[in-house]
Amino acid sequence: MDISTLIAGLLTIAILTFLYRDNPIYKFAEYLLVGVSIGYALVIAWTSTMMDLLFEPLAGGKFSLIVPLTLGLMIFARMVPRFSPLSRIPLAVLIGSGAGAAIPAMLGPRILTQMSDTVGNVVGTGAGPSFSGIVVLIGLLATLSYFYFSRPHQGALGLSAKIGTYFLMVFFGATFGYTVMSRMSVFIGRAEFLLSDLLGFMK
Amino acid sequence: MSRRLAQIICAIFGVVMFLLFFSPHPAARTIALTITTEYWQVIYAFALIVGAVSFLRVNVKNIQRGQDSGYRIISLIGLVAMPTVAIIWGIGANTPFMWIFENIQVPLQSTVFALLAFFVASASFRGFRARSLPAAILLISAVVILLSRSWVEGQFASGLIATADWIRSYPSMAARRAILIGIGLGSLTTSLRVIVGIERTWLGGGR
Amino acid sequence: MLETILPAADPAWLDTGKLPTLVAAVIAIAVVLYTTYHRTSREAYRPRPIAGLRAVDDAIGRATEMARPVVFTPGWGGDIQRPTTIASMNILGQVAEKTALYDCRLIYPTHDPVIQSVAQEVVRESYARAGFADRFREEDIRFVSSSQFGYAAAVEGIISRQKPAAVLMLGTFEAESLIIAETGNTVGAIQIAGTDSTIQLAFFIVACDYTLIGEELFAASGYLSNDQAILASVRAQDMLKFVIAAVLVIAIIWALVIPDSRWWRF
Amino acid sequence: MKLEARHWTFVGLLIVVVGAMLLGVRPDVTISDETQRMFEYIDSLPEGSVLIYSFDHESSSLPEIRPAALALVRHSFSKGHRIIGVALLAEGTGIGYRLMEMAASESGRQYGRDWVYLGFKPQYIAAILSMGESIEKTFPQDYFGTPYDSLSMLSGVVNYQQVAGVVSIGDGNMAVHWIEYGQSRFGIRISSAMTAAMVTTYDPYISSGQLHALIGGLRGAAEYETLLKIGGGGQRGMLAQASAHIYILLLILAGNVIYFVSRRRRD
Repeated sequence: MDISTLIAGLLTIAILTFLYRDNPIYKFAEYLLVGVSIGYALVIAWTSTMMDLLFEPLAGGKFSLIVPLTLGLMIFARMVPRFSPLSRIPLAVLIGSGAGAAIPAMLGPRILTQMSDTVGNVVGTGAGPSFSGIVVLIGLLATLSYFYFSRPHQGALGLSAKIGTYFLMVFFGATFGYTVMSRMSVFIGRAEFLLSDLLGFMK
Repeated sequence: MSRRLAQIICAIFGVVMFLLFFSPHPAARTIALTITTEYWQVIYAFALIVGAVSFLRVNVKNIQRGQDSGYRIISLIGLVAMPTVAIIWGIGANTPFMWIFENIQVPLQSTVFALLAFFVASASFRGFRARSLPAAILLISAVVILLSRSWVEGQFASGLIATADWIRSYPSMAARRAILIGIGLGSLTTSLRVIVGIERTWLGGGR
Repeated sequence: MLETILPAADPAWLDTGKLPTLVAAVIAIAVVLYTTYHRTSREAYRPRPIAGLRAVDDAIGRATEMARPVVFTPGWGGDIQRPTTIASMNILGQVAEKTALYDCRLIYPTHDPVIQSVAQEVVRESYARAGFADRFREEDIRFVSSSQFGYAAAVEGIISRQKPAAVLMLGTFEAESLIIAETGNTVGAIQIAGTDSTIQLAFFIVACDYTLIGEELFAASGYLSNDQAILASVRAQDMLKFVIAAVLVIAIIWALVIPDSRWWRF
Repeated sequence: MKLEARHWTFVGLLIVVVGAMLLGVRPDVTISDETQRMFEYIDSLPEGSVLIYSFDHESSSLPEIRPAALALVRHSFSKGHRIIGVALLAEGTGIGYRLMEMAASESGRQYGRDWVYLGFKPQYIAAILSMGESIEKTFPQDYFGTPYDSLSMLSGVVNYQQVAGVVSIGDGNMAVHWIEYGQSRFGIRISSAMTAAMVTTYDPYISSGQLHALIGGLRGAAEYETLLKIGGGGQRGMLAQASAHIYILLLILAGNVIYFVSRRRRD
């Protein structure tokens, strides 16, 4: 076994000790991970964004990049209290463009496509409404009524919202079931590393 | 003053990005791509430096006060080591940078992720109790799906898998769809409030 | 790199394929602006109560009594461009005002330095509004790590060492959701979650005391602040839901009667 | 040392998983249609076809998708495909290289002639689009700094037109970007190996044919290994995976029994 595997193995065990409770070994691993991961992110941001995207093309004569450069430098203003209001400008660019992009993105794939698909589910191949499609329609309308805020959930709305919660619970249960599979696989992968690479069992 | 200016810039970028969505024209697409790739990425890269500096400051201050000094020094060593080895030896294959990444960062991260398997176990034991009808429905749905993905063979298995697939494709999907529509509406109104300037929490100015 | 990808583009100014989205956007924007600026009745709009929200006040009160902090996390999945993050920021402002008032410590770990900048401003301002600017601790609004599990490990550490009485998880979450929620549970914190991440909702429902599902998170900021402008958008959302349901039913009947119809395929 | 109920659930899981792995039993797995389809797709590509393997994942999901990725790359090498490795998420870069290097040395494939590794490119959407115009312009050099035109395998490979397909090894939405930009703009065939949690998200793309084939998680890897008639991490993990599911089911059952018994006592 080489030194790399030994270190990786010890660090793996250090994190697992958290399962008993918080302790100095875990704390060591946690602080190490935090430091290394910020360092890694800095290096990647430097090489892939600062150099590849900004400084090299800028040096190559793409002067339009002065705009993002200026916005970036304004973010630095946060570090000096006197100038910190300047940092609101790049934040405004991020938040404004994010909001503007979100409106059509939410309406298109989120809402309109979902509506079309629901019609498709019900109509199916054209031979009358399909049973599963009607389940989808009822589920969708009932769950939407659960999200109706303007009136208290009483009477007809109450009933419909209640049916909506049942559909929600079916969804949460199903997602939980599927996701458990993934989570177990990750642990199995780590267990395999410990058992075969580190301890040399199961070749 | 800077708040007013920020508000105006926010509104302009909001309206422009909204309109650009509808245009396939090369000029429109260039602007949209420039904003999302160049502006967003560059601002984030600079912000990361600000974040790292604030992390550094807080830690140095706490080390001076003697709070968790040993641990904080480890963090700082990690933080400084990565850029240092990257500058000296580069970041390609078989460099110390890649070695630290592969043998320190990757095992640590994957193991934190792997903790989830255990937390799934404790949450299943504690949280899945059929206290009420909705809770019972949640439970049954999860059990059907889990069983269908476990080791069952034969006639029973194919029926179970078919049931699980039906649940996933119809009732469960209907609820997910409604959630997505709700989120879509919530995001839509929030974005609109941001653009027209009713929503100013982000400026720190209250409303 | 951008230049190389442009020749394939269509030189028209309007993508006709996106017309339905444009029409829908115009309708939606009109409804929202109408409810916001033209409130017909003098009475304030009073929406139905949401269980998880009353719990927020109780949780802060409990934390104050026990002299333990409140941990608020926006999750690892979001960035400031996401409307969810803005909604979460709004709730943060309300929560911070209360923690300032009760002199209860508020810890806000984030993975994103931009979110950190905004959150610091929001919390600082809330403390000032509550009249306790001196109680604001900038270093409690901290950037911990941009890596997903570096972030998760750090939040786990904060929760198990500071033993908060309440953990608020409001924002966009990915796999770290259950790591945070289970750790919060071991220290006995009241846990209130709210997210737009549909997959993580399942874990929150199982592990937390209260969960705001999707749209409820967006409504929450209006509820907490009782701000009529935000509540107006909640009402607009309800009206739009009604429109969506109506269009859906009409489209289905239409498509069943006239099987060749295609207008509902957006 | 004080153990609480949750600690016992942890110990149980540890025993179940480690025990199952040490048993070394590799049960037969029923092959799902989706894995069969992926296998047939790779198997049907003629010798010498150029494939792009794109490592679009973060390091934390490595344990889950590595077996699937390895099985696919091994299959491709055994069929004599020529492989271009790239990474669109920075964390996948080193991981992808190690994996391909390992599979290549097993099957005696030579770097530069049978496979190349071009490394990481940021701004994935722009990268996907730009490779559609020119791979050389997107990656002027490989991972080691060797110029594109001096790698013999790449002579004649200009853009997606000379490439049979893209296999995205992912844990998130990256395959969606490959579909929305690579497939719909340039018509390149996209398939993917991904984490089990992501599979359902891709159902609509599979049914519309925009995603040609996929394999999901450890289970998908085990099925693929069975089809390939080789051993691997997928098969080794299968008994543990199934036992873990049963264990979770038992925990849910136990929790409910305790709950109902204690409720009855209270009444």
